[in-house]
Amino acid sequence: MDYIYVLAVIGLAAAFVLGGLAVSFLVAPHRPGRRKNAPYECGESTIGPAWVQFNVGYYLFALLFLVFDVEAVFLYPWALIIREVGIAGLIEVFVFIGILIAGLVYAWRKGALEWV
Amino acid sequence: MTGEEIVLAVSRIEERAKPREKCAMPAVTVPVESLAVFMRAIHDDPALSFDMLCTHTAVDWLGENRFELLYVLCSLKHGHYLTVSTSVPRDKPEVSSVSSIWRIAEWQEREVYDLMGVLYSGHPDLRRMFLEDDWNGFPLRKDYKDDFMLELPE
Amino acid sequence: MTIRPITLADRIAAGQKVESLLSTQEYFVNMGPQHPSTHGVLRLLVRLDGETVREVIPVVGYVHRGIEKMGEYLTYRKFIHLSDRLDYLSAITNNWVVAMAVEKAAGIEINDRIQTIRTLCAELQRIQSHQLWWGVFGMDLGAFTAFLYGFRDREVVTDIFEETTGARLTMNYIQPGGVMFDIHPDFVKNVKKFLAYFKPKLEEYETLVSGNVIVQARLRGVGILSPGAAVSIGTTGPVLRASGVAHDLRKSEAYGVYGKVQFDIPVGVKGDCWDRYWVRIEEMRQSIRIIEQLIDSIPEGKHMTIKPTAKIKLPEGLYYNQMETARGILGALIVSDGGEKPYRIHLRSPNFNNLWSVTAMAPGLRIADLVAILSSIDVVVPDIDR
Amino acid sequence: MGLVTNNLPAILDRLPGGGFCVTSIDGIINWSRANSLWPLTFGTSCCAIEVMMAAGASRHDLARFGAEVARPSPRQADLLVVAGTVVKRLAPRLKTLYEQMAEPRYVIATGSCAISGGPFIYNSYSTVRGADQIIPVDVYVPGCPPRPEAFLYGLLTLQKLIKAGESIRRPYIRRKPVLAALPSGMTADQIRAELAVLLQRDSTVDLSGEYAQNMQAGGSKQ
Repeated sequence: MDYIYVLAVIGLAAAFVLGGLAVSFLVAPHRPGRRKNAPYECGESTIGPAWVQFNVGYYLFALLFLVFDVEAVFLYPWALIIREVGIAGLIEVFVFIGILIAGLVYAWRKGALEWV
Repeated sequence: MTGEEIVLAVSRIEERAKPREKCAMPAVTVPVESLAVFMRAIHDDPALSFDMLCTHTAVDWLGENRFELLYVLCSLKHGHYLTVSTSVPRDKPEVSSVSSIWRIAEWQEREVYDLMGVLYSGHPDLRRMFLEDDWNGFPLRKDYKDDFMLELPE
Repeated sequence: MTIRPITLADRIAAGQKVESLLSTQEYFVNMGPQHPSTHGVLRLLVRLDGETVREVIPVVGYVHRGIEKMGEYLTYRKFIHLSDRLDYLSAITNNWVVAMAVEKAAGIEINDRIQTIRTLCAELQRIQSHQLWWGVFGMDLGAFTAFLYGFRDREVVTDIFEETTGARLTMNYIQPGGVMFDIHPDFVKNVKKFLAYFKPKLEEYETLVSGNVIVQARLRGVGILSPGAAVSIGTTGPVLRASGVAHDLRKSEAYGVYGKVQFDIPVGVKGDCWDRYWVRIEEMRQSIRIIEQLIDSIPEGKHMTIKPTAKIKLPEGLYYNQMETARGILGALIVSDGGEKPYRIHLRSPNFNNLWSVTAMAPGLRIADLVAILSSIDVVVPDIDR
Repeated sequence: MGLVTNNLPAILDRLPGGGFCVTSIDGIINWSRANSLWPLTFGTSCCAIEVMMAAGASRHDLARFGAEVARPSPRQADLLVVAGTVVKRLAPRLKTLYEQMAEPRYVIATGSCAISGGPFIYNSYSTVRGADQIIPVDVYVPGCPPRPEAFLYGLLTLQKLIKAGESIRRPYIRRKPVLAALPSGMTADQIRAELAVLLQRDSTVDLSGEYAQNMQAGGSKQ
């Protein structure tokens, strides 16, 4: 029954975003050009390809961030029903977080976080 | 050391060095071929130890058909100054680079090449400093013609 | 053996070599002419490996107007007007360098009043220039409020200059033979009011930015310039003194009335960004000390010893005069053929040498450190390009 | 212009009272553009300090006119302030920057270097004489460097130009509110005749008039 509020929030958010885009599409002038679409690099033309192999550290950092971001998403529904699940739920969440912390310590020990 | 002592000490190092006339500070003229050796000597000599190249520029004597290259040297240790001047013919302006002795000479020589057209042998990265690479002519020469330049109406 | 000059494209091609499939490839990024942290149109071609700077190639010339060529067509008085536009943050000291070179060459003698006024204005200009540097330094490190603090106090000094010289930025105040106008009647009162106002503000700068742990972390140990490299690259002013070389023309040559005042030269220890920051803050204090000793004893006398319309002719010869501006030693080398206009005039620019110390300091650091280094060198681009 | 603003005027003008709708739409669009001009941080020499920084600081505050957000990238800037000398080497870069700005873009040329080459007109082999040789300029702010108040006045003039001069009927044309607009129907020889009269009158200094009596009577009072 109370899904209406969730839908309302989603609808408002979508309206706000798409509305902004729609106004600018309808009203703003649109004249693409060769030089205008060129990548901006302080007024200069770019040198060499940007599609190069770079250090693997960036990828590992992104991976770790993704893991903890998803973990945070799982905590939200738990926070809603915290009264019903009581202490058992609390311990369960700590186990869940503990496993992820173990993963972080492993990555830290292996040196994934050492910046180049 | 005072000006005269410096000029004397320097002329001992390079016998063909004669003082440059009409100059407010101690100055010495050195022939082109012995410039690099002379500069290395006065840089390493503990009594002189010119460890800083204040500035390097070129003067275009159109009448005498020569470029005069000026090196204003300063010694931070002793606090004295010396201007070394050498001349290169206008049609073949080549001189050996001193960028191995003073690191800043690399860029000041690039500026003089860019604006005056003097070539430096042994220069690690000789290219134009201020103007575009395809600029023809060297603007600071007295006989530089450019129809873009406006003359001040007298 | 013919010497063949190369072009920028050759220089870039040399930098784009790929060792092996596994190695990380380096790529070029333009911190180009229009960049918030280059204080003007200076282009740094940076060769990057991921985030680490491998090499910096400064490309200058985006505001090269050919002032030295124009100098050959202007009389000495007119050239003073152009010397403002070189390093516009220390315009009065630029005028002073050219004016003093002409006076020494032409034998024009200057009375004490003019010397004192010139020294006072030069020190006020140093404070004004360091205030702007401090504000922009904070803005480059991300603290925008420092910019507002710095400019709030800078406006007070600008008002004092505006009363006396008539202009806010490019004053054209010091002419060969004296100063354009006498100082404003309540110049002394305003300067005293400014000193009383600015001293607590300087302590506020310390607590606001210097004490901040993030600023300390970003500056300490970053961009170390050894004394040997500093001298070899010809850096002067706060950059040289921060590397531990106590070379200050105000002490060694004692021009103006610097001989009569007591002040000491702040000298850094390690030559990193923090020392360059600390040296400039300390220089502001020393400038306040100099002004305090001079402000009450401005001697009486004329403010211009020669007629403003007198023709100035320099005897034939080569003259070189240099002076300590807020950014380093500015030198004016004049070759005269006896006429009213210089045969050749060359300006030794402090920023030109200070800029190239970036190539010595930057390799191995990250892009954010490169911005901190560039800001700690306090570069003004028209002074490089002339 | 956008999908709607391209063909809206054609539809509305046929309807009764449609013209009023178009002008009110103009009013809204121009009001929103004029009061939120985001300048691009583009300063080459001395004007950059005076016009961009001093005007942006707290004393001559640009924020009062909605222009204090100085964006570093042209993608997010509306206003290109050419503050300082434009040199031959910078010209193509300036053109690129101008092209890369989002469409309703305005240009203010501050300082005599950007207007006409300023002190570097004569004997300079690399100074471009005026930014308008490279990009179209809307407002010129004279001065060397102009005072921050002068730049603020230039900004207000630009805002007036946007509010008065732009309309979705002529999307890419801005009508400059020329103050001394010539009366319509004036022919060239009328102008020539009037000019001849003015030149003739200015070429003689008439001291016999009341200016002379005033001098003998009271002496120079001022």
